[in-house]
Amino acid sequence: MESYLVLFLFFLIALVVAGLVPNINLITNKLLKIDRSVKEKYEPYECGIPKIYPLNRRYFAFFYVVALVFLLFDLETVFLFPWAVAFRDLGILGLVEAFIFIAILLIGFLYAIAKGALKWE
Amino acid sequence: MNLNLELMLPEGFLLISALLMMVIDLVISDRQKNSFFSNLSIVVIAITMLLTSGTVSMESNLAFNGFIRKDLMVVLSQLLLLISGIFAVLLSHNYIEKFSLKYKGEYYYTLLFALLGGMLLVAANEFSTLFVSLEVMSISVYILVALFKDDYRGKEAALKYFIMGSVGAAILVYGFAILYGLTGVTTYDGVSELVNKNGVTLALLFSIALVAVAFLFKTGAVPFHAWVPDVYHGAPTPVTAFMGAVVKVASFVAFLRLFFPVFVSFAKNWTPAIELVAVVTMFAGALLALNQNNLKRMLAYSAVSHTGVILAAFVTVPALASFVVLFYLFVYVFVTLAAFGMLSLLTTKGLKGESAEDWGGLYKKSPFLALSAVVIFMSLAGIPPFAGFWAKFYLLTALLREGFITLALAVVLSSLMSLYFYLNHLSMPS
Amino acid sequence: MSPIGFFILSALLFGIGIFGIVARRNVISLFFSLELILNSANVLLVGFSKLHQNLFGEVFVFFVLAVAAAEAAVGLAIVVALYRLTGSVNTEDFSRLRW
Amino acid sequence: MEITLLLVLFPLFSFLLSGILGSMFKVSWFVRKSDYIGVTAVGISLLISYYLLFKVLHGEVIQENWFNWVISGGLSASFGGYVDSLTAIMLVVVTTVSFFVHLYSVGYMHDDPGYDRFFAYLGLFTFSMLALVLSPNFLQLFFGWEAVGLSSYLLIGFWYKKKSAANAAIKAFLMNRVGDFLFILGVITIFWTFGTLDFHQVFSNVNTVSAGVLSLIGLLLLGGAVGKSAQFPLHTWLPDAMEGPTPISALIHAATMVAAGVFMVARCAPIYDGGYVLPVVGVIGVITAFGAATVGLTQFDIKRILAYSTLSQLGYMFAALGVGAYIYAMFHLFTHAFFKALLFLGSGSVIHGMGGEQDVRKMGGLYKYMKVTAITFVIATLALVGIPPLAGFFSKDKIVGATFANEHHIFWFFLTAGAFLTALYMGRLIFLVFFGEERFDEETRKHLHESPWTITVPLIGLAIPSVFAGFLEGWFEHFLSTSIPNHVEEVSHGIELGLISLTVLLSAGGLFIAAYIYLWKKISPEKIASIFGPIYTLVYRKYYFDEIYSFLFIRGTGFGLGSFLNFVDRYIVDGIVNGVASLTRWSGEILRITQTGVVNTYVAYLVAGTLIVMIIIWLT
Repeated sequence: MESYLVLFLFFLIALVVAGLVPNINLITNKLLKIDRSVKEKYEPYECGIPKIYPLNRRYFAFFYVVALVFLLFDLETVFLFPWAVAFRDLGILGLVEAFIFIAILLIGFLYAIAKGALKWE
Repeated sequence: MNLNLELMLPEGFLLISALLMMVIDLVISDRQKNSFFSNLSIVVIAITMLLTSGTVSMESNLAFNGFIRKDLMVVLSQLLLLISGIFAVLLSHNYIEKFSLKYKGEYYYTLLFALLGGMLLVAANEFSTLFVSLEVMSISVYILVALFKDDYRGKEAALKYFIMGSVGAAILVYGFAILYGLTGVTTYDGVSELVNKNGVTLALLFSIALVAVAFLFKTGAVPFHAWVPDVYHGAPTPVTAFMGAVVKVASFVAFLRLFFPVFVSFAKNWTPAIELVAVVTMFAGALLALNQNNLKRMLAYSAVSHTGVILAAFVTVPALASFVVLFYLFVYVFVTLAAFGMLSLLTTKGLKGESAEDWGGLYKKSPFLALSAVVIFMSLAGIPPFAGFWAKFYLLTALLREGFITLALAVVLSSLMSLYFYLNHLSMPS
Repeated sequence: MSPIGFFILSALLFGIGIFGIVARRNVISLFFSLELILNSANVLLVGFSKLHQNLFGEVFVFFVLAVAAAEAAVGLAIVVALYRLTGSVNTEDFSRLRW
Repeated sequence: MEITLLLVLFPLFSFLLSGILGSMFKVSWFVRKSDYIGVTAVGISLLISYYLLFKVLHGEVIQENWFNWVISGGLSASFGGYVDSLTAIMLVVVTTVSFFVHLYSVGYMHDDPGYDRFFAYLGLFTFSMLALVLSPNFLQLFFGWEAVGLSSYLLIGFWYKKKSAANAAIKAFLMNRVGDFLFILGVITIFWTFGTLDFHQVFSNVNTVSAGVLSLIGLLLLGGAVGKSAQFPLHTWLPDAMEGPTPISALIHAATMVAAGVFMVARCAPIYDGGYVLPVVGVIGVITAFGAATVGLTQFDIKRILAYSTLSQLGYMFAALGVGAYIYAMFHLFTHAFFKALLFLGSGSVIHGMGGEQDVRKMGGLYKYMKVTAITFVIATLALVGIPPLAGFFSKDKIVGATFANEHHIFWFFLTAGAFLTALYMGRLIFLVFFGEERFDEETRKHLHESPWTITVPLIGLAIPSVFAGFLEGWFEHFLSTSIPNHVEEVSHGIELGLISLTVLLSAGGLFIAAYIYLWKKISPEKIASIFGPIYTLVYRKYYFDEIYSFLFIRGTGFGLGSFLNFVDRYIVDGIVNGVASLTRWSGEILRITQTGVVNTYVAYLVAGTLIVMIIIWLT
């Protein structure tokens, strides 16, 4: 197992670089930066086209909700895959467990619907 | 296949009733939700406590093919968790009445899920079980912290807690991955057996370090403590009480149960690190608390320094350590709940007792609160004859018996320092 | 086969993830980095699972994936809420609780 | 049920009852009735303690075990009652004074809103003091030690609305903590050396331990005693403690709690005889005795004068301990408890009559108005000054004689001078307060009256022992010799007589001079003050102790951020907590800056910490 040594060297180097370099950068930035923070700097386009509407306007949050719901339910199906593979060996017990799992998912699904997460308005 | 499902009765009941609460939440009208759900969850927790105390047994039993282990320590800590859960629910009720919360049902069953995660966490006997239950608890707590609407502080706290917590979890998984690589199994028993067979290797030390860091982070030890004050401060006070009690107890017990069965034979390798962290934590917490004007933050820092004190017990031999730590936690949990409960009581009474000035002549406003404040702070500071003293006393005697005299001195000194700011808050003239 | 490739890959992923978390100020990229770290652990698990010829590692990976999804959901929800409150996704703007 | 447990349970019962019913929940039928409970409970304890004294007189040594607090780790902490002659005497003193103070408080605190709270605290204090005195092992001693500290904190801060009271309370509590910190270090060291905390086992194994260790233990314990008994350099809290109600000053800060230090040292006599610490005790005692007496000369607040005289008398006791005359120290404690409590209660009666006025310059000629108070007060004064045949004469002369007999001539000189000063300031006090022309205004004179019987009866009750307690001396010495040693060389009667007459003459002279200045106004005190000029101001400012401390420590941060050892050192050596706090606040501020609210920084800490932990684990 000592062949892992190289792994840990990598790991340590990665940690050192990751943990310390950015801080050094930040500190040096804080110290050295010349503060010319004018309004334009924070515009989406620093030059040219002035923006038409404020970026932080009320936006359509529905997409986010759908994305979250999809993410969750999509990933939960990952648990059905191994069960499907080993279906015969697991037998009836596996079936029951799978259905319990589905039922729990179903409750979540009902919840999502009832909260109107999927109602397209 | 031996899944002793009857051992899992309490957890199963808690899970099912929480799920049912999800469904009920959809049909019930919003008006009576708060009181209904608070009463319901108290009943549920009470029944769970009954079932849990039903599983008490002197020898340790395995369930789910050894993925879950239940012995006396586990059951005791589970009961402790449930009791603190009840207190948290009681605190939450008034708080929610005062600051209107849109998602009442969600609040309560998320709290139950967090409890479930804690119960599984202390009972876990296998890596993935530990990880999943830890995450169940943590994610539920993130939600609880962020749940109140238009409450910026809560959201910011939740974000910080979330990011830090995920990093901690990732580090934990990485450590587990290396351990799995070393042994090829993931149950504590298998791992400890194989690890002891292979003896100490660099990879092993490495994984121990990673796992230890993850738990030190969860328990809020310096230098992994940075999230504690912000999150405790930002969260709604009942949630803070819940975190201070449940999350801390669960993490500490899981820490004990992972390190003492599995890594005890390499104690001489990891105790120095724990020792150092413990001492640093005690003093850093006390020093940071000195300048706090905000009582909630002050309590958070004092929680940090208490973590250090508890960690100090980890260097003693297993039996003693688990006894001392459990006793300390028993005392500490109730004092913490009382302290934060007092805060939320003040806030719900509109006295908004967070900043120290609000404490001037609290005696006039409500003598009972003032007296209990005296008792609580004295107990936190560990002044006899209050409970906190006896917890510290056990710890000190344990340390002395094992010959860690410097650690004992550190504990005494740090509690001496902490005394100062407790008294400062007590004696604010009106 | 030599598992060393897995290890190097996971170590690099881990390092990149940590770097991202420490260096980036945009919350969304913080989430990317979090996923990177978790997945570095996954890579390691899968590699060891292949090495040991048993499935514990891969099962663990399933759990890690599910948990990661849940975390991502909660985290995104928190960020959306914060964005609604402040109109910013910069961590430096979320530093009112301090000292 | 064990009799000793009964003895301590009654005050506890009174505390709980009046605390919960009266103070916390304000049960209507109970409020303002705590006095019955309190007085009865302490009365019963009084009877029990006399019964115990009686039993001990018949040569019994009562040892009872209440319950065991089992502790993992070879140490079983048992709580119990151990009564030998030393304990019996202390019990009698505590319960007697406490009883009279309870009775007195009925009249004195009558119009106070916190009436029930007051009696609750009194009960708590009596309970913890009795527990302390009865303790058969160091654990219970420490327990009682902390508990009396706590209740004294509560009682000094009784009028919590006064900022000065609150600050005085904190000051007292924290300075006590400094002492207690040393004390528990001592207890830990004892457990470390002997493996037990039980008095008998410790004292019987003393000769198996090297004198160096014993000296260390002695020093640490002495730290506790110095804190509790307000000896130099931790003395500054006692005068401030006079912010508390007067009965408290009488009970806690004159008679019982501050004597706990003396009691503890006497109890640990074997340890101190084994080590080299005794001279230190003596020096501390003498410094306090003389310095406090000089300060007492210059104060104007009646209670502060008495506070400084208490300091100086405690100094006498410590000096006696220092020369190894444990019994004489205890004897002085015994007599002093009575007449000093009497003095405080009398002053309380005066303040009561004057309507809260405490400045002696605004009094005078009170003899006409409050006869009983005046007479008892004068008796107590004579007793304190040591005019034969009153109590103080015997005890004090014994101490002075002992210092001479054991060839500590410097001690002897300063203590004799101290006796003279004592006479001077006490004479000044009584002549300013009770005699001479009246310096108070009309409307004060109108409501100026003798206090009710609940106040005067305790005065009379305490006056009797102040007069006669001295005659017990021979019996006392014989009685205590069963429990504690007394190392005093024999000196020829001629010398003894000479010494006694010298001290008596000095004391009488002091009184006479006081009368000469303050009664017959032959010399104006201002002139004397101007003659002594700078010295006077030095003394009047109490040797600038508070100023020095505040300078050292409020600006102490100027010395830069002390390392942690340095911090401990300061904490122990001169425990002015404000200063240390300001020191630590500084480092706290430094640490606080690291708490930037930005989460990335936190993760960076996490990573750095991970690296550190890894490297430590790697290296070990």
